[in-house]
Amino acid sequence: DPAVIFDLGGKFDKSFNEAAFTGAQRWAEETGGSFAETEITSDAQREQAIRRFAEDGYNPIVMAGFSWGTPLATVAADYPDIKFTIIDSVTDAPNVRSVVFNEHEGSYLVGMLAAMASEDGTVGFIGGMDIPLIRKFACGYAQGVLAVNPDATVIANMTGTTPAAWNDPVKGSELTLGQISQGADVIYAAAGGTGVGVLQTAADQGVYSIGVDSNQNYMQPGSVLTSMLKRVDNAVYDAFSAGTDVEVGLQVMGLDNDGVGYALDEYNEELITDEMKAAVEEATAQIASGELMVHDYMSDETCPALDF
Amino acid sequence: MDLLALFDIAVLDGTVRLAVPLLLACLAGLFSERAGVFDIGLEGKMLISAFFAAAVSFETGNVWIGLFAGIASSVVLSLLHGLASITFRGNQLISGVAINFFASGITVIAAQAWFGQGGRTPSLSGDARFDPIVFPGALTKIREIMKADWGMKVYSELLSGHTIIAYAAIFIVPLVWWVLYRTRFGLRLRAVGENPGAVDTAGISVQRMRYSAVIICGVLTGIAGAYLSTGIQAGFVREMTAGRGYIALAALIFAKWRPWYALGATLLFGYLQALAIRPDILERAIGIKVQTQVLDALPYVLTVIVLAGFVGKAIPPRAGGEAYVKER
Amino acid sequence: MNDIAPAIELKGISKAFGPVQANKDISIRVRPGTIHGIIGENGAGKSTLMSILYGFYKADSGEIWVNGKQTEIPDSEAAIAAGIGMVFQHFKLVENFTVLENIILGVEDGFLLRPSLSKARRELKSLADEYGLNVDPDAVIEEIGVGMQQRVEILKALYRRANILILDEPTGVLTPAEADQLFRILDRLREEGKTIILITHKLREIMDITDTVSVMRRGEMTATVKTAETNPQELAELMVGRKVLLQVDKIPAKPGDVVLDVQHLDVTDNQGVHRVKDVSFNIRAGEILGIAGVAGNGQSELLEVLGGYRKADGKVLVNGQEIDLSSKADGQDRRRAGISHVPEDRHREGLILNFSAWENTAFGYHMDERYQKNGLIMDNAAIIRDTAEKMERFDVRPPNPMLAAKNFSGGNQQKIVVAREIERNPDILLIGQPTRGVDIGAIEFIHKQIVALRDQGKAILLVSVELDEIMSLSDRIAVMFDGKIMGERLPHETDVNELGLLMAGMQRETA
Amino acid sequence: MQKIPNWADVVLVPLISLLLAAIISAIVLLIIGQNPIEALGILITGALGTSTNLSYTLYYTTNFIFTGLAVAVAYHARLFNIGAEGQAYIGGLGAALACLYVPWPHWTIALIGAGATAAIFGAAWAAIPAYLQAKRGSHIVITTIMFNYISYPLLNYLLNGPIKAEGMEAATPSFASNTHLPNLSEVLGFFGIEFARTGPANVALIVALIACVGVWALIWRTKLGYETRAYGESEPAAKYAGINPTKIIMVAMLISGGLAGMMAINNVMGEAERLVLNAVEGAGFIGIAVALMGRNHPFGILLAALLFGALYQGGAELSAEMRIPREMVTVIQALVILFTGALDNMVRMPIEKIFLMIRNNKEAN
Ligand SMILES: Nc1ncnc2c1ncn2[C@@H]1O[C@H](COP(=O)(O)OP(=O)(O)OP(=O)(O)O)[C@@H](O)[C@H]1O
Ligand SMILES: Nc1ncnc2c1ncn2[C@@H]1O[C@H](COP(=O)(O)OP(=O)(O)OP(=O)(O)O)[C@@H](O)[C@H]1O
Ligand SMILES: [Mg+2]
Ligand SMILES: [Mg+2]
Repeated sequence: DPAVIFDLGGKFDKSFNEAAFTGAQRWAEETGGSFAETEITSDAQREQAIRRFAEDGYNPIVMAGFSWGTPLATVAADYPDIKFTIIDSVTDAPNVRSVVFNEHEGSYLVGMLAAMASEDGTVGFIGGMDIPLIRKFACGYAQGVLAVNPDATVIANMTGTTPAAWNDPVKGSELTLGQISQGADVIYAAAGGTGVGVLQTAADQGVYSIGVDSNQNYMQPGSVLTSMLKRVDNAVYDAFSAGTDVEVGLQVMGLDNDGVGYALDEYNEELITDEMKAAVEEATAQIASGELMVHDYMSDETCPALDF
Repeated sequence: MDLLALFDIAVLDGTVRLAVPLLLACLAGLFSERAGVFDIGLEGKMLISAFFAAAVSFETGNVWIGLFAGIASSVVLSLLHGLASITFRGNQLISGVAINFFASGITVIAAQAWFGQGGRTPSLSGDARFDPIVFPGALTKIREIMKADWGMKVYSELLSGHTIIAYAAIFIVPLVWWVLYRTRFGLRLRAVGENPGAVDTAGISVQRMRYSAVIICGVLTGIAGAYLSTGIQAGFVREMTAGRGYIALAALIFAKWRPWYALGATLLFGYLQALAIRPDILERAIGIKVQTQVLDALPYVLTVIVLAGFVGKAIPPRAGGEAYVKER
Repeated sequence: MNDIAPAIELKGISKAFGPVQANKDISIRVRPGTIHGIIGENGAGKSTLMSILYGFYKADSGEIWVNGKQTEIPDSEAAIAAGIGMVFQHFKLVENFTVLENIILGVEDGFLLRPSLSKARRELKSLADEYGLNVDPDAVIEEIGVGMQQRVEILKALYRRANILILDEPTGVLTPAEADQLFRILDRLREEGKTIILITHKLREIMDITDTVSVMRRGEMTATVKTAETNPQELAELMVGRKVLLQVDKIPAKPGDVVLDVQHLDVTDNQGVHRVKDVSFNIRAGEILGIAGVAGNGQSELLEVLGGYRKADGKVLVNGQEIDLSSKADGQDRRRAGISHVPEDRHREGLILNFSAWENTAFGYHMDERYQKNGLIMDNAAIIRDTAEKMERFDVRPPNPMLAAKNFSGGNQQKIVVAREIERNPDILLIGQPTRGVDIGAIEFIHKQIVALRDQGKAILLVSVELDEIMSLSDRIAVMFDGKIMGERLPHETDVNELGLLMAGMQRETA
Repeated sequence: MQKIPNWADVVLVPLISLLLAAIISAIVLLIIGQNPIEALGILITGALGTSTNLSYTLYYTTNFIFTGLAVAVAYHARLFNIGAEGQAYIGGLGAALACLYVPWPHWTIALIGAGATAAIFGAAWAAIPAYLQAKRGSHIVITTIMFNYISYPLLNYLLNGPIKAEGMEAATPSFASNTHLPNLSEVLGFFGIEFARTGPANVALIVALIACVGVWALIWRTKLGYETRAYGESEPAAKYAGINPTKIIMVAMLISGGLAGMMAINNVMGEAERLVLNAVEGAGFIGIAVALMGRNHPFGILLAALLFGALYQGGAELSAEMRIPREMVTVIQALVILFTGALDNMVRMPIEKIFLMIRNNKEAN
């Protein structure tokens, strides 16, 4: 049987881990198979969690989150017969598949949508904890905004510097109000549970918000402009489906293979005009073909469009 | 440099919103500690109330019932604290730590068992939530307020548009002051925190006084928690109190266990927190761009500076932290 | 006389604190309108018995009859309702409240304070007029002297309409003048028909004012006698179970060189109050200088300066060497200079109540060579041995070095402190209130030790509010008032009256 | 005389309290539809069942010993150090800098050198609150809370920038292998004892045990410890005895911060072998509970740390095996803290009565 291990945020984090869980469940529903799962409570438990499943014979074992990179690198060699999939990090081993996402590309698209939806040319970004990954989101987003409107202002805030920043909707609300009073009328939240407060306050104040990771359009219908999708669910689903034959090596999930994207559904169809759609589709094609390069913050830890 | 920017209406407005839960929790702690029962469990009580207020509001569709449930849950934890520290003369600090752990865990478990949404409640809407009270003629949307003139800004943003709990909190400070210093109950309460022996020999039950104080503490933290999940938010998220109980405790010591000072201390904390989410204003005021990390540390650094420079020694209620034992 | 019901009758009261039997089958009758004394050694169970009567403790068995009716007194509320008031040995006042607030606490008239306060203010005035109990109703307790505080306690009881008043060691902290005044008040109360139970260690007080007296020993009531039919010597023997010397007997001093020379000492405390004003005196080897004075007139500060934990201006010479009076000096420096110090308040300063006796014996001398092993580690075994010896020599009961200080009776606690300081063989002994709250057996013993130390040629500075003690121990007497030394007298050339006047800030001529 | 024999106080009362905590936990489990008996089994085997599991238990125990001792040392001077969390975090920074930038020849030297650096960093972080308490009277509870909150952004800044390794994570590079501490299997292997090769427990456990003995000796055998306890019991008495309050406050807090900082030997040097964000993971706060439950005595702290280590590890297995939300562990911990630490008299009082009855009966006969 396959197994999935979630990161510290827990499987119900309304975004990243939850997406992994959704993918695993979809697989279970479709195939009738069963899978094992576990949540950890401490960094020290990572190695143990992997080993526990490996010893119990689960295969493949999928782990969600970049922090698994280091422990997996030590453990993988001990279990050459087991296939591992790691999401969001690259581990170089003959029995590991590394799945990374081009979040900057997806964020670029929602950035474009934000710029087009904005009336005043000021948009906001609210990140959770200040870590490189979230800066990657912010940087891609800012590039997308400026691509549509070079004069636009992007206000970026991080909620905090501890894991508590993922679960502080009150501060999320305050940041949202702060950004609105600086003129922002579209706000992208990449902040886990804190985002709940952002989406809520944006709806209360009659401005747009953008969700992240999973499709969060339903959370405040008519107010969430779109959601930046990071199809972790697909990555898990694919790994589970492939079973022990899972292809090892690096797999980049980008716009070209539906790894990232933006959400369009009944909740926001009236918000996204055809022009917006067209512009975004065009950019998608350009990015997929390599014609348009979105700068990845992680590549050199700088961002041409935004200061941190 | 534009120091006036520091008094931006939006920041002041945020100050009010952020100070309200701190103030309520701080006054809650004031009752308890003035009666001689130290309480580091404010955080946990706020959290459990935030959960039950949101959960029951959602189920009943009536935020007042939710508020009541939140208060009830917080009072239950208060009574537990009372049982441990008053009846069984246990260590008050340990009891408080336990309550914080308990609330942190049980809210998620209960939310998961109840709603299956990963330790949070569904979003609240309509009557399941405290709506802002809008003054006549006041604007409600920040984007409109921004365009209005100064007077309108103050009226619409700062004065209008808060929830009923926030307005009530304004009256609570004089009320607490009055209860503490002008009523029989207050006299006895203060006495029991200073010298329970005096209260006991005056024919008043020390236990009853302390239990009443602890219950009031539960009610006020309950309101504070409910304010978070049903007032400024529309639902419960795990750990959503995010350390506010500890900050309230710091404010209480800062305020030297006095009600008006508590208002000042919590407003200061609220202000610093509100300012910390506006790097743009800080930049305007001091001319330097400040990083997230600096912003994050700012309220705490300033608190230490204020504490070291201006506040001096705070003398806690003399019998605080100790159980009352007649027969040593 | 048996036809009037006793105001208080206790029948077979027993009370144990865990394994300690504090009261054993105690019965007692107190006639209305009389003053009934209770005496007994430290730890005899006096306070326990009275606390039971006041509903503060609950008896394990026995009955309480008030005015001929059996009365349940489960708590102090019931005691107050039965007309009983009590002034505890350690006052039960809220320190940062005003007098008025303390008085109405528990008997407020309604939910609002204001009316209660103004009513109490009025009533207080009439009580003050009636009994001569003047206090400033708006003074904060921690800012008034103990004598005043005690008045507040009495007023508290009277305000609650107490007919039966219990006073537990009321004069332990009072000056003679204050004590006299208290007794005048008690007299007046007796005339009014009130019943008073008085616990004290001072036989003079018993003889002066009580009508009957009961003696307690080891939890039992050993005798009840009419005061008129007994004498101090008999009472002392009943109490202690052996003959007690009520008079200190000492040979005349043979003073040597000046050991302690204090010149122009000035102390200003943290609040900026000028506590000690230009004080100069000296003490010679083999001499006891007694400082008399009402508590709070600068004696405590004087001791603290000489003890090394309060800074001062002026000059102090010890054996001709000037010592540091700045805040840099500490108690360690003083001990090295040969000064030992028995502080006035053994609970606050002299002892760490939660430390065992042996740890308390090292207290202040924990740096001593002989308490160290290889300079790093404290030699606990050596300290314990030393403590056991001291306890033996000073007859500390129980002689158990491992017992926590809080578990010793007041007298024995004091012996532990005195033993620690005297056995150090200092050049100078500072000793404040050496026998406060201590029973006569222990007083006799401590006085002997002080005199013996003098006879070894040490200089002793004795500070006491007990005039008797000052008179009988001192070779010279200085009186402090308002931070100044009002004058010096020789004990055989003065009397209690003159000293009393000096303590009140008056000279005999001007009086 | 004591009311109950020592063994009853030390063994019987805690055991009954634990039992009560277990019963309430079982009720919670029943309510959420889980089998408490099974859960208890998993909890115990999860904590102690295999040597790997035991290794995890001991790893957490080590953390809690350090923070517990830290809180306790300060508490003996009646200073309530809530800042062990931040001090341990800054200690981690010290250990990381020492390991990254000093070419240690051998792990033993690294253990001493980097361990000392960690202690110094932790102590330095405690020094400012201590100074403010001693000189300005600023309440140490607030200042240490504040210093926790200041340590997080500081480390976040450093780990996102100046000392960040390449890659996704906000973490330092891994330390050179010369600084890697042997784990417990190597240590025990030296004595011929087999132990899990993979668990995180490492020589830091031995350092922690030494620290226990050291703190015990410090508090109950040295002049400094004596002065600290005396000051903690009574400030006026301490002044009378010539004990300098400023010195005691400073020294007690420096030692406290140093002990908290030394936790880095375990989690940073011993386990992660690099510094990651949020490396302390609340151990500083658990240290408060551990110290208070251990009655501020190193031996009690050792036992309490073991208990919490076992709960932490067993609880992790519990949530993995039974699909119980991992917050259940937090609830169980809370109940254990509550019953053994705060409601202990609820158990003790009836037991005292029973013993008194027995005694009286004996005397009557
Ligand atoms: N609160 C208490 N807890 C435990 N034991 C107590 C307590 N109070 C008194 N005892 C015990 O009861 C005995 C009697 O104490 P009590 O206070 O009645 O003595 P006392 O006669 O008032 O002494 P003193 O003259 O020192 O005031 C003591 O020796 C002590 O052993
Ligand atoms: N925990 C205890 N166990 C046993 N006896 C105790 C305990 N605490 C106090 N006592 C005893 O109770 C008695 C009364 O205590 P109290 O507080 O009245 O002090 P005291 O001995 O009267 O001293 P002082 O008169 O100097 O204040 C004393 O004999 C004291 O030793
Ligand atoms: Mg007594
Ligand atoms: Mg006494």
